[in-house]
Amino acid sequence: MPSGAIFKFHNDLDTDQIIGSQYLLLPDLEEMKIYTFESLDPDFPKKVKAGDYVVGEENFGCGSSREQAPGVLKALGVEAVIAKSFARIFFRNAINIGLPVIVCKELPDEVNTGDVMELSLSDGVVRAKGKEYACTKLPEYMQNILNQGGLIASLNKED
Amino acid sequence: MGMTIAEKIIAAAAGVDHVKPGDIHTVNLDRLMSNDGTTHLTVDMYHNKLTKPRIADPDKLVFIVDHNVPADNPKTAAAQKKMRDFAREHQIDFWEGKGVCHQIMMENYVCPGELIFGADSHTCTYGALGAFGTGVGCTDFLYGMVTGTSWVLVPESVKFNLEGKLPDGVYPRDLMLTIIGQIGANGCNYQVMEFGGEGAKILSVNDRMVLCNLSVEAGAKTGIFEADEIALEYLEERGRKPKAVYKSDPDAVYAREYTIDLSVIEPVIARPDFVDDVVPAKELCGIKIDEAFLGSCNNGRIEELRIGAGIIKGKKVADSVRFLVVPASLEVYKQALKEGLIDIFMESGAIVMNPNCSVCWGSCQGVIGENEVLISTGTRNFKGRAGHPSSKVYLGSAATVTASAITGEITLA
Amino acid sequence: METFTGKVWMLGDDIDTDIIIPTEYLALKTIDEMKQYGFSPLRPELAGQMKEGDVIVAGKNFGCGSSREQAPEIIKALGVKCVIAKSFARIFFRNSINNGLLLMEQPDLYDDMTEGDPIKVTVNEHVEYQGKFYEIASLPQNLVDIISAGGLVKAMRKRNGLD
Amino acid sequence: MGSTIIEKIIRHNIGAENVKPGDIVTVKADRVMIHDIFIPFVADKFEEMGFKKLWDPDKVVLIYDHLVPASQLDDTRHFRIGDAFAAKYGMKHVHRSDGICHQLMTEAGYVKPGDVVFGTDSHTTTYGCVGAFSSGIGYTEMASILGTGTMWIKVPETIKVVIDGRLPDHVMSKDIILRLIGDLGADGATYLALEFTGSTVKEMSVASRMTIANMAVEAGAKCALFTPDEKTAEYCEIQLNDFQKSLTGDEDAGYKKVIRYKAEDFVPVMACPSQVDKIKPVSELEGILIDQVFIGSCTNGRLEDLAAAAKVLKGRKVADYVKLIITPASRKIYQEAMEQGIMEILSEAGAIITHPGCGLCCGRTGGILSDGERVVATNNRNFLGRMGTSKVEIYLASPKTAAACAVTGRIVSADNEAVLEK
Repeated sequence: MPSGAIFKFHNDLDTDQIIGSQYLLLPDLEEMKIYTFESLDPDFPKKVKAGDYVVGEENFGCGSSREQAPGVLKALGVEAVIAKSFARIFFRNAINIGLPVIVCKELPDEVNTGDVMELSLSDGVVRAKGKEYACTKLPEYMQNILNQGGLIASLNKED
Repeated sequence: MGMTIAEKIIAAAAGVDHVKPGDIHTVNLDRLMSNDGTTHLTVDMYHNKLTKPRIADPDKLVFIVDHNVPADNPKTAAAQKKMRDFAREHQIDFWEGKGVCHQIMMENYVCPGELIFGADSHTCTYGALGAFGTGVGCTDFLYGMVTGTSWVLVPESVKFNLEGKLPDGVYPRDLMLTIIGQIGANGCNYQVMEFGGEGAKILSVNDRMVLCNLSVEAGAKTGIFEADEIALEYLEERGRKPKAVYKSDPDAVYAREYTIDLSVIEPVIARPDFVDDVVPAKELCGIKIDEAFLGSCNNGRIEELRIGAGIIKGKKVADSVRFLVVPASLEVYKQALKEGLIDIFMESGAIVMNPNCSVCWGSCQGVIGENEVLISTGTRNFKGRAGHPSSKVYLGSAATVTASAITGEITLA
Repeated sequence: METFTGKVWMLGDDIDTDIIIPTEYLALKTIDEMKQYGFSPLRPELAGQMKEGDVIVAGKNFGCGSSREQAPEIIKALGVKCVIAKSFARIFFRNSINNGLLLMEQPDLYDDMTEGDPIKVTVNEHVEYQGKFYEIASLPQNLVDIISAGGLVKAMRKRNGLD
Repeated sequence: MGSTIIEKIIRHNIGAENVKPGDIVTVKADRVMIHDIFIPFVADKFEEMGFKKLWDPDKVVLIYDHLVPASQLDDTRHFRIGDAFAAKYGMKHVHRSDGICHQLMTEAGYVKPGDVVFGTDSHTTTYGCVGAFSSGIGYTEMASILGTGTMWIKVPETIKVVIDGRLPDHVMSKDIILRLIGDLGADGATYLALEFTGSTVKEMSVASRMTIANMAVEAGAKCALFTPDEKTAEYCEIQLNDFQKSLTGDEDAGYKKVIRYKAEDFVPVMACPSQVDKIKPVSELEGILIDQVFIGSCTNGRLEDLAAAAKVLKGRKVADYVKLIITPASRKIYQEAMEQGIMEILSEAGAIITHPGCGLCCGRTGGILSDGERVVATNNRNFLGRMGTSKVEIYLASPKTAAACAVTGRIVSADNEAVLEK
């Protein structure tokens, strides 16, 4: 995967910060995505480009099960989300919609917004600032869903 | 080797004799619930993304409009209409404006031993009746709706042995916030919080709902109690029978065990902006508030309305405060009407709204403005959760919230 | 008497103030933030097309409905120099005077006009369109006083010795 | 020559022997009302005008009702500005969640028969139900009154509406005013006063008169007036003084027009999308499918309206996939409805009961709809986009008709027992 810019976020980054409640009933993700991270960085939707990365700390995506949270990140072209640990529902939702979520213990402490990184999903490695960081491999079942582009894609293949 | 309640429910749903943490199984789902937070996306995916759109079993599905009721703008109304039309077309049970989804599920559907997926993170509430309820996104929900099944990573269980009794003026909400404060927002990430011990046996179904409902705030996949006589009595009153009553085996394996002495728990408050930033309530007395909220699927039942009414009877809400009282369901509202509680709140100057999620989820009703402060019995206090990004939300018990509404600042009942 | 020409926008009968500015935008902080939503229920694109010095010609009962004063303020903020209608609703008429938005009652002009044409207006006397003159009803003296003071606010400031 | 009620009120207010239509006079305000949406604008203009104090703080009433409870981020700014203004200028009458402004102004005793009252809301005409001259104005006008206590007005001509006889029992006063607006047209009473009299009016409760006075503005009227009687005295909890007793239209007064109706001729009607004067009998609209019913507003959110709805809904349920939203007009009404068991009946039927306030009527929240949806509502306006997008169809009706529609999920008249029983 080509390199992309990093947008760094803090510990326990809850899904209300990713997309606020009052936008959830908009008709689709295209209309919602312009409000991504509004409470933390209102310009994020303008700054982020396809291929960029979101990096979190512990417990990224905690709180509400709103699938619009990984949804808007994917709609904005975010390549993958890397964090020390993920909240369960966000992690599962991201995989279900085909947005790679990578557990990597060391990277978050070494990088900040604006740095550049490169992710190679196949060999489970992240490269940034001249260093390589090992990523925890996904359970094979989940990797399978991700490779097929998400749960629905895999369902359609089964049909 | 023995299994916990959660493992037994998953094993039954997977049609196998035994499961252990870390396994991944395909399971049959007993029920699926979706509300107006995401169903419009599910319906769109159903029509636009599936090669073969179909519904495995409409009788397993429940659609509930509870988040933005009554609707606050045309786009909300359009999303709800899409959901309503889909339910009508496929003959799916449909509730609108009758209350918060989890309260309606507990009052009308959940049975011990069931495996239930809900497109809402507080689906973990159903553990109060010995069921395995967990929150999923709308893609998971769609997969479950179409196939009737899903994949599950078997979670480890963490045992919370509750001993003794809560002192007067201390409520299950104080207990659960204290636990979350100690173990942290991802203390039980991917794990099940199983509540047991002598102290658990005397808790009512309402108390158990308060604990299980907040288990997701500690990252848990779900919270669960054994379905004992108290649970079965609650079920009988509603003409329902359990699917299966499971007990954890004596030799079941737990990732960790905690023993909690209920008698030392004191009133606590979770400070903005994190649910696990919990301090004794007395440390925050005096903080000015603009709004107080008594409601939500965590703390909006008849028990909490009785506590609030008892405190505010004969008193007035402070002029500087908007005190929002929102019964968790129409059934709770009718009971509160009979007991004269609604009249007490009306007389005190409170704002009594129709049963729904209200300001707990921060949209459509009771939204707070720039730099305003809310004390709430809702489930979350994240940054901007109740409105403006600069606003602050404190989480406290029904007693603390009501006492604060009277004085206009954080006050202990 | 002041004279000017302006391009005309046509609106029909009973244009109520909910159409001029829907309720949901009333709580916006300033008129400038609101004006883009002017006439949105009826002609969403209209506000964006209006230019400084344009004129609105309308049918009967223009401005009926709610007493929201944002209605005349928005029309003025969109650059409209004056509104000529067969008749005006009472509160709108009064609010317009108070904000210095010129209104003129003229029963026939609307039926002869087509949108986009220019017209020549001589304040408080007549309107000229394609060579034909249309009489304008003159305003009572107390209203002329408020308009000449530049609206009620300025009239009050003068009364309180501020201007 | 005799005088109309409005002439009597104005001449008493300015202390003149007599006044005639067309005169421009300056009246003193006995009371003024500002609500939450406009208080920020009133406050700005008041201070921009350079006033340092209110002419009489006791005569100013501030009521929060359009934005209660708040539904958008910026709403509570209006409450904070209102509270600050009231504190700064020593105002005592502030109602923060007690109900709709036009219900509270008479219910809470601020307006008495013969008073001259202005409010920053077009439906201020409502207080004519107790024989007060009350009219809606803009916020700049209000700011100047707050400083001077006075306002110039042109004495209006009057149309006299005489209604005699007994109303059929499924017809409410809402059907009368809708019919009148249909006959007069949306601008039929512009710049005019409407005087209501006749045996039917005498029999009416003050609440029913309030519905009529409330919607007079929808025909363009400057004000509506009812002669104060013993019902008014009881409602206002006062003894009528001589001046108040004198407020009848003299036989030989100069009326622009007199309109007569026989009460028996009235039938349940509806105002059809999207003009208030587009009136049709309910019988001609039966069968039209609807998505929602709204019972509330300062037009029809009172106790007798909730009771009428409860009578239809007793022992019945709201139709599937249809929402019935009920918003009582005031806290006092909500409590009285509880005492009379009305709230039990309404909640049993499955109604969504919200807190007293403007609710859906003002179009901010409270049940907004989207393209293609239809609503039967008991409020006073069905303009384009008033309750959602411009493709939402709003039918205005009486509470009894609205309740019947909620049971069947389609337009139906309340006396159509056959359909209601099914």
